[in-house]
Amino acid sequence: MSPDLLLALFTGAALFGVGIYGALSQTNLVMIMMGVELILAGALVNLVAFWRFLHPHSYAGQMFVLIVMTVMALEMAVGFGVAIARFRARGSVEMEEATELQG
Amino acid sequence: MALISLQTVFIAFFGIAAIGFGIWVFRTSSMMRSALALLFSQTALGAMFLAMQAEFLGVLQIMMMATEMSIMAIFMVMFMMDPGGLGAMEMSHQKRLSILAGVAGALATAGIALFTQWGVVVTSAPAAAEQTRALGTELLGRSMLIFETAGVTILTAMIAATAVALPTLQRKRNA
Amino acid sequence: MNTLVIVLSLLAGAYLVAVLEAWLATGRFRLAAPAWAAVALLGRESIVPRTPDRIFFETAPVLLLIAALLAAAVLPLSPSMVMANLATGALFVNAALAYVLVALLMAGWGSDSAYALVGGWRFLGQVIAYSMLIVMPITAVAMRAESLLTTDIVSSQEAVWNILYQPIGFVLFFVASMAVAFLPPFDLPIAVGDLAGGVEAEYTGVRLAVFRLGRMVLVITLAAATTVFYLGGWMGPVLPPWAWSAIKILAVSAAMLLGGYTLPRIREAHLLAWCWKLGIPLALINLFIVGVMVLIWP
Amino acid sequence: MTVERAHAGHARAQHGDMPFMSMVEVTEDLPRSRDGLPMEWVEVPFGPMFPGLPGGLLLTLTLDGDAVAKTRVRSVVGGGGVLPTAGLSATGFIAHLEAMDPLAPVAYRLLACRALEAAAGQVPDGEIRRRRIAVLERERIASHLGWLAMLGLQTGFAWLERHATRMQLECLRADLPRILQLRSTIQALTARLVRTPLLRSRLHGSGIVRPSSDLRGPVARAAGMRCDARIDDETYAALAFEMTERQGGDGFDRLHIRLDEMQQSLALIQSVGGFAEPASTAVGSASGAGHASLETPRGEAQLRLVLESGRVVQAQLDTATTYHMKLLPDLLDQQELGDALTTVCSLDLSPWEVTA
Repeated sequence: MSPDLLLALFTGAALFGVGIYGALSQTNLVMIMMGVELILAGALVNLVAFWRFLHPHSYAGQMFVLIVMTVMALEMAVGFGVAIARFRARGSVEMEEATELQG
Repeated sequence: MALISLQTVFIAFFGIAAIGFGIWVFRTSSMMRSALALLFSQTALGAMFLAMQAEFLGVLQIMMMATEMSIMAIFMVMFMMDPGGLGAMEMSHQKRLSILAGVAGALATAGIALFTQWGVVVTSAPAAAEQTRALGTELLGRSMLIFETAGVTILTAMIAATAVALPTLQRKRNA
Repeated sequence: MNTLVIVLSLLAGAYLVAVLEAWLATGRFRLAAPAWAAVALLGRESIVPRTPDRIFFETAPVLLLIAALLAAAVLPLSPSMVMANLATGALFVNAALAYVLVALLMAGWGSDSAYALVGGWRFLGQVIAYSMLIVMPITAVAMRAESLLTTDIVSSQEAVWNILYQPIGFVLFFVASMAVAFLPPFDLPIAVGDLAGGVEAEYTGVRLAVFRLGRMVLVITLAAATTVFYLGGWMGPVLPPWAWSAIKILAVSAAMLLGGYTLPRIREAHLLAWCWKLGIPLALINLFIVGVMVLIWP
Repeated sequence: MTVERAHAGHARAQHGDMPFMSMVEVTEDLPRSRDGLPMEWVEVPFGPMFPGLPGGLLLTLTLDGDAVAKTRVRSVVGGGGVLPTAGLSATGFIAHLEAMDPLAPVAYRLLACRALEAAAGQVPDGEIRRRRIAVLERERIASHLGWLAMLGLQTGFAWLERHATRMQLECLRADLPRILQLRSTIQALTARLVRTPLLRSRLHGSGIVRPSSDLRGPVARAAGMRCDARIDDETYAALAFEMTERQGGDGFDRLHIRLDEMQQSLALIQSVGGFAEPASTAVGSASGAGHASLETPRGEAQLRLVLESGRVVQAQLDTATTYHMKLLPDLLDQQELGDALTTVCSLDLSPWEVTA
């Protein structure tokens, strides 16, 4: 067992945890998106670590990282689109005030 | 482990930096600081990729996140009630639950990482130039379809997001 | 050793750029002008605005300098004179330049002044528009070299320099470089007539000196990048390679400064419109043309 | 941030222990931008010593992002409306008026002389009148060059700033042969400025004014109004003066008008062939009311005064900038900050001559 792999995976785990905390605890849409970015960042670390320490000669791993980066950019684009639309309509992107879907 | 290599030191250092900045994101009330803390967290991650000899991905991560998080910063300042963090407002809810979920998530993933049999760890990675070339071949060979799909998806998302964000015709007439 | 030589020559280049800028501004050629200006700045009291975001305010000038130096680190002055010949050199230049934006944003926010803030946000809009015009021409250059190594990029221009091989790319890159270094006519974030110094407005003394130095190094770095990517880097007859690099870099930075001297500042709306509507399509066309040319005439 | 936050929502939320602060409440009282987003507005002062704006002008812009939402404008040096009327002697009155506007001292000195002469019923010799006009036109060239230098500073056009400043200094000191040598330089400058594409795009469409009774001088003439105190003046008529005029009314037209006027002034000076500074007028102990009007570099200025046994007891001044300053709030509304400041610059205001 190499400490490098474990270190990288622990970093990923910690970022994932911090991201979950952020996404759940924040009331503002933009801050929630930051939490999601951190979760994805955790995934990125894991992917790179797996590629490097387990399969350095198979580039599908690096490819996957590129896709996740694309997803991060997508998340930003769509998230901010929604945020602007919501701010225009309600004057708020606070999730406490987004109660329209409450049963 | 008798000998701790330089690589290990670097991975640990940048990993801790990334986590530290990640936590700082939610501990400051200034929006600009949050956004830039996230940026530095991602940059530290990029540096960690470099330490793991994934040169192309590391540089790409460092480059993409700089612009991405700067854009994040402008939206943060736009959509926050108190962007400067002067009022020391509370902007979080369900704190206990979130902390629990976060810790549980981190522990679960860490546990999986610890107890899984990962198999043989490869000690050497291909040289950077070779990697870049091989990644390019991968992108334009076997994974081309996936990559093209990602490209089209991001274009669609850009158009959709712009369409959503534009003011409606009705409102334009009223203005 | 190599690193030391390159950093020193960068600083010397930055000094010459400062001399040139002072020459243009005052109309008198004085070799000692920047030195006196620097001494004056260092001797002056460094005033801090009322309630700055201290971390950002202090970090910004240093970050600007570091970003410029990092970008310079992968650019070769001669086949052996390069600090770090990264396999992803061309991409790394981009990555380092992206932090110029971060530095200006930090300075703009940290200064706690409306002028600086508007300047910082202006630069954000400007760079998002212009970063594509940096990235896409570099991509075309790397396509011809079939490598991201900066030394390979120079060797790929053995037969024909890229300025002739892809002139559209050169023009776009040159203009975008001026925008990244916020040289006139793209000096929107530090505009004197609009924002009384903008991002720089609240900086004094040592901090301003570092900020100015960072900008001068940035100009030299971008000129070096233009030289490496389009003007055949160190190539040239008779003179040793490093001399050719130096001559080309100084010529490009002089051209950048002179261009701004004879033009009024561009309007922000026009800058964004031209960049998005004209620049990006042109960059894509350039990519396409170079792609076809690489296939038929490498 | 220095942004003042004093909104009703804020105040409400700080009372008592609300579980969370409602953003809807915070944003409901915020002013809405044109694009429908409620935004914090920031009030930023420009001036009284701002590079690229006339010194003494205090412009307070309320910025919505980088667009101007509200404009307040004030002159911190102007006070011409309150002329000291407690029996100034003729010489004192002329000196006072000359010192009032350092940007156009000769024009105001001449204006004072003319009004005093009108009140005292004197008519100066024709040659003197012609030579005084030459001095006035020389000042017009210098003033327009000064304006070009300010435009250069405002738009970051370093070349223009340096050249115009140097030419202005030359022009202020020039005697007749020297000033006629300036002709080719000014022609070259005109050709170059009209050719500079970025200058055109910078000024084109900025600060469009429609013809109205509030316009004076080059601003009015750029908007297509036949508004020039010189067309009714017989001395000018004798020199075959023709008014220049353009239709667009934007910053670029104003630039054109001023460039053309410099050529025109040179031609006038050449046909007069000599300068005579307006000297102090000997009014003796005359009494009466006088009125004079004159085209200063910024537009028509009018002076009415009442003379009682050789002393000025009442005077009323009417200047172009006073009117032009009132245009600003409407003109700058929703303009981008840089464009707004260029517009202010293109009006060529002189805060010193503001009455009221």
